[in-house]
Amino acid sequence: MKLVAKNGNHQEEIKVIKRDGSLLQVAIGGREYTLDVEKVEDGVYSVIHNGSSHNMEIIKSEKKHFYAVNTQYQSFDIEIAPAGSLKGAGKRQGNKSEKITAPIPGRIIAIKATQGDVVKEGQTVVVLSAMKMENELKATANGVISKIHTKENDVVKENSVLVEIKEES
Amino acid sequence: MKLVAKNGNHQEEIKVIKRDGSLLQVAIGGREYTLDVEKVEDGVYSVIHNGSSHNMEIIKSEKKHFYAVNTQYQSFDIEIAPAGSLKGAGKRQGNKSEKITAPIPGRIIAIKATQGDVVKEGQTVVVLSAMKMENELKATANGVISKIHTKENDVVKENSVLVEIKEES
Amino acid sequence: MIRKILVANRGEIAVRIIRSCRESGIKSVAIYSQPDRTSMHVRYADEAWPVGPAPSGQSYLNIPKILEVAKESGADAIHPGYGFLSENADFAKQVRDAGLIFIGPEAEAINAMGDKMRARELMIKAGVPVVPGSGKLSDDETENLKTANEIGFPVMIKASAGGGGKGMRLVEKPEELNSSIRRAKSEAKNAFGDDSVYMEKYLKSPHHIEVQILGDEHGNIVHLYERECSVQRRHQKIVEETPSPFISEEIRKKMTDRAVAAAASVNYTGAGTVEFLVDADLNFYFLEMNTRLQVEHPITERTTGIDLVKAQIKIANGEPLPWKQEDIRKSGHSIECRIYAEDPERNFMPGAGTVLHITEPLGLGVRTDGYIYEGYEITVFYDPLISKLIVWAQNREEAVQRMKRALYEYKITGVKNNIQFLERIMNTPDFVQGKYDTHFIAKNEKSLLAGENCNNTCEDLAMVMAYVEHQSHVDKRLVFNNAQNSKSNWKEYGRLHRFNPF
Amino acid sequence: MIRKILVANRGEIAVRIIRSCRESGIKSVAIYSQPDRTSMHVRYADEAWPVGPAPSGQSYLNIPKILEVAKESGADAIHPGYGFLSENADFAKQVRDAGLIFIGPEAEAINAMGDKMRARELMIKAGVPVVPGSGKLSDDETENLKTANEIGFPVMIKASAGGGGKGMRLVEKPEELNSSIRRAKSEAKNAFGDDSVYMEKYLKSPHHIEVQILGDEHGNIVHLYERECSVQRRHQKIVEETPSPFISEEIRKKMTDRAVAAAASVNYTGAGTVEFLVDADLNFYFLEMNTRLQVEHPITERTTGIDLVKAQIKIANGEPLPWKQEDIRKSGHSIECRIYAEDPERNFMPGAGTVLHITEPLGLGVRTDGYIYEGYEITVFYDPLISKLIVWAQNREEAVQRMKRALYEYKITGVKNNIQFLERIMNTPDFVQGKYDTHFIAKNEKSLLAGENCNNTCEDLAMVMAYVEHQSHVDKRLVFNNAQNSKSNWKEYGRLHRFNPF
Repeated sequence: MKLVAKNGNHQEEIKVIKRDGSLLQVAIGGREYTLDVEKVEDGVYSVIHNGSSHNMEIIKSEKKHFYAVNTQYQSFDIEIAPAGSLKGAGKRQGNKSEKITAPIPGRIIAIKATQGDVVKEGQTVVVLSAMKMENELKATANGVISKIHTKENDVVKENSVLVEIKEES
Repeated sequence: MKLVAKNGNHQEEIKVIKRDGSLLQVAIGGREYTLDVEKVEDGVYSVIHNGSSHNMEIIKSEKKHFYAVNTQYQSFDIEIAPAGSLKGAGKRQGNKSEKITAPIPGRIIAIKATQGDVVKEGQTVVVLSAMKMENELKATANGVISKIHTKENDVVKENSVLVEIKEES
Repeated sequence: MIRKILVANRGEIAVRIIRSCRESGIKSVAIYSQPDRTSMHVRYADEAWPVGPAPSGQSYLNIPKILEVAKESGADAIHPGYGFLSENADFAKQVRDAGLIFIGPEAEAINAMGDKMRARELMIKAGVPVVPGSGKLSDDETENLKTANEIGFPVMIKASAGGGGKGMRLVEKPEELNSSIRRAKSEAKNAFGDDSVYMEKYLKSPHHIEVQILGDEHGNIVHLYERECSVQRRHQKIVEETPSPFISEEIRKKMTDRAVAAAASVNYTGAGTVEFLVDADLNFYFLEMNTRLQVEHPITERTTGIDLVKAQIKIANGEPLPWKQEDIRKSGHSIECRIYAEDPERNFMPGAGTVLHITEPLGLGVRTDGYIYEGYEITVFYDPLISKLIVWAQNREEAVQRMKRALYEYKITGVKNNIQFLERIMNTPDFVQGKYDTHFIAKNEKSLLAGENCNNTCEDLAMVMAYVEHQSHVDKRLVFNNAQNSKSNWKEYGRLHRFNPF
Repeated sequence: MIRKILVANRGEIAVRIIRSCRESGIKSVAIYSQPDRTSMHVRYADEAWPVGPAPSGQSYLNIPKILEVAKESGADAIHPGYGFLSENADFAKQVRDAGLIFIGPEAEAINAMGDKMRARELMIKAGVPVVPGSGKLSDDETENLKTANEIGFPVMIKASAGGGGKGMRLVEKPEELNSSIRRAKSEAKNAFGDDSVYMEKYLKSPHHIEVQILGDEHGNIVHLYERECSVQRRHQKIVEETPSPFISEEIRKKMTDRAVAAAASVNYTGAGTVEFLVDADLNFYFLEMNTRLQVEHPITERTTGIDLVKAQIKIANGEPLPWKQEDIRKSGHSIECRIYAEDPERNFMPGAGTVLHITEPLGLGVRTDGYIYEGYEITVFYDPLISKLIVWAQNREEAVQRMKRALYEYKITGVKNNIQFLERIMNTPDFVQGKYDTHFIAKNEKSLLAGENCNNTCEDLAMVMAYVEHQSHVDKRLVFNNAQNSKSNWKEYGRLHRFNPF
């Protein structure tokens, strides 16, 4: 099974050419790299490429097949998936339902819309009190509020769906 | 099987009376303790006893059944052994053979005694070069050099026996 | 003489206070709520006592229980830290009524300054300039709107009992006024148990600059210069520095002088902070006085060399200040970055989770005050502040460079945090040049939220290594062992040295 | 202008140098021997290049290979750190001949001071007092004995090319003289590739006090005050402090003045240290000049605020010193403790092994310069220095208290180390009172090696917890799970808050 790595919309096929001790020869998108790889701790690698020293931390994400890759200057969210599984990605549109979920557990302070309201992307729909702060949860797309699953003063768990928005087509 | 804990010559029998959540009730040498125990990392415990907070690190030693216990102020070397196995401990004497071993790998710079020499405890017998330092290895008892297993310029491994001393009786 | 201090707080400030206790030969008593049993302040203190379940109201704000623990543990003093009960005059009074030393000012001073409206009146009397504003707002929506129109929009709604940005609301349009007042009241009620709010003119392009004060019980009050705190998000400071790159020496003199006058007007004892708003023309206005230790106190400690917690303890012991104003010198430049468990890309939403891995920045000119450790679980119950990173250097330029270096070294994984966001602040021209006001983050939002430019190679390597980690379970060629498992230099040693004796 | 520096070193000093490079916007190139592939300096630098196998002679002392890497990586300067090639005049020359900048003094200055005997002669000319002593010792045992008798026992044998206590031997009795000379020669040969040794009178009750020097290429030389380095074991410093609690202001003036004269006599450029022995009557004698950065340089950085590595780089760039002598002020008190992987109870035998767990001391007034991390394997190939712990406080008393606090926080497990030994030094009355000379450790050996007094409870708890860990595999009642595994405050949250909304 061919695998590709995806960083957002950018995806590349990866092939291992050779492994010899700490030296790993790989090809990504036709570009070949010879890397000197040492694992220094669980999930932490020291990678030297043409003299350049990279310290890389790779953490399995909660999302399946996703990895957070932290380099010294940047963070990436990389998905490893079988080639060809990506068809239709980035194509979703119309009649789709977007969900506003609680990013952390907390208490609902305010719901600033009612069912049927037209909302714009970025507009505050729910105010959630958590960690001593009031957090504004915003519409993730332009659309119409199709369902509200919570009410003021509810204590909600992480990831629970609070509001659904039917996207404008 | 009854077990005892030993700190040097001091040994005590330990009995678990009760465990309830994080609370552990134990008796050691007739003294009873109720401890609030939380494991905070592998081998690291937070123990609260009558309000006193102890942070304790417990590391399995290379010696079987020995544990290094580090508290905030002190280090202990504790052995856990079956009760009764200690008979004769502290009694060794006479005609016993003491060994001088290499505490770290290195190169032998000098052997300052020959077979048959009488040596005193604390007298330097071997000089070992390691980690850019010359390290003096001393006689661990008064006695006579019974055997020398190494020579100058030998590269020796950790724990290898370098010299044997027959203790004075 | 204080011999044992109960620290009525948690997190980094509890650890920081216990450090100074330890250096002073004073025993420390930690208190903890149920989920904080394994928190660092519990492990670090000499003693630790439970005070209740997770919600602050039943633990860190539970006055009877805290006093009970103080008695049981034999503590002779209580340090409240910041937040929680630190500006609760009733607590200060109850502590003293119980025969204990409260490490902080008298209840009257807390009350006078804690009631922001009363404080405004006091300041006017003491000759300290204040921002045009209202008295306590009623529920009369029409009247509120009238007041706001008189002051002129935009206005700020503030909790009279407030602090730390809680219960604060900026209102730009008349139609948002009354709903904002309701929200501010609700937030104030939650945070402080008091829903009094008032209104102030919102200054355009303001700087938030504050002056550190120390007062003893013998009538001596000194200042320890100012802190520039204008880099804020959600009305909360995230970067502070001293000296301020904005004010002139002349304004510094005037401002510190007025700050001492403000403290003197309430016979202030202990450590406190007089906050000012400074407009683009260097006019300054009293904002509020915080009658406690400030989160950002370490930058003042670094430039003046004075341990503020030790100073608090000595003052509480009744000792006179060991310095006169002219003995207090500052040198160099210090910057603090607050490290929060939050997601800058999601409007600084606070986060929680288990800390997998930390690398602390170390080396010259760097201090961190934190409390998390690997395996520690940051809970959802309390403030998301993880730690404070403080640097010092001979001048501002070097301090910014050092902060960049320290942030580069600082790695926390397992919880979302704002370290990379702070790095981008340090790279923002307005900040580098010291030309910023409280609108800095809004003004630079785009570049602050954008990722670094990535060349092909760095993205390729990230993809490759994610692939390596993913496939290491199925492809033997991609198994890399930790150094300590695979390597045995004990064995190698003999071989190498037989050929190459040293 | 220097843009990329190759750091020809390893361990803490390589990391420390790279930190200042990073703060200066200068790219860094690490070099590494085979077992150092995963060492911190390799991971922290911008680039990393292998230079050979474990033995220093083939890697960190391998001049052709290092120059080759410098060329290949495009470095324009080389910083040698301390030890290894830092005082190798030939290396300095070859670096410059290759068209690169050597961050250090001219080869002639290194030569003049590196040859301890020649240095003695120079100092006499420059009016700097020296200890009575010999020229280079031959293999003529009779003559050596005669020389020693003339100087008077005890005498010190020293490597002419020496430093850091290596190749040094104290000889108290005539019959030990020639074997000690042989041993010193062998050690000198190993460490420096040069077996020249000489003899000096051994001063009774001496203090080891040194003066930090900076010189530029424009003839300016300044001092940065002194460091007291008398706490030594095996002739190696383990605790240093500044200012010295021993010397008077008058002697400080004379000594720093003579140190500047010593440096001027060899037209010194860069950072250097003039070491003096000071006897009980405050007579001081030139001991040697180290023509490089010193291990203990951070305490000077802390009291003067000057980053010595950045100063070195600027000097190497040809810039004039930005300060005159009168601009260089010191404030407060700074102490350094060297953390070694060694066993104080076994005559400070160096150790090695895998680092299981580290807790770094943090908070106010604390700096650590180290290079190990959890999982790192300390190898047997190099110096056992793990890190340096530096504290600063307003005065000596507070600095000692702070050092005790920091040592209390510092935990390294997996390798034997001297942290508890250092804690006992901080508790020793002679040290606390600042009344100590180089015999301090020998004089206080008993109390320094004795464990703390242990009450019943602490021993009981240690035994109980060892038992708990031991039996946790067979007795279910003794299984304790890590907090993060057993606890889910996500779940608990809902339950708690339903009853106690906040």
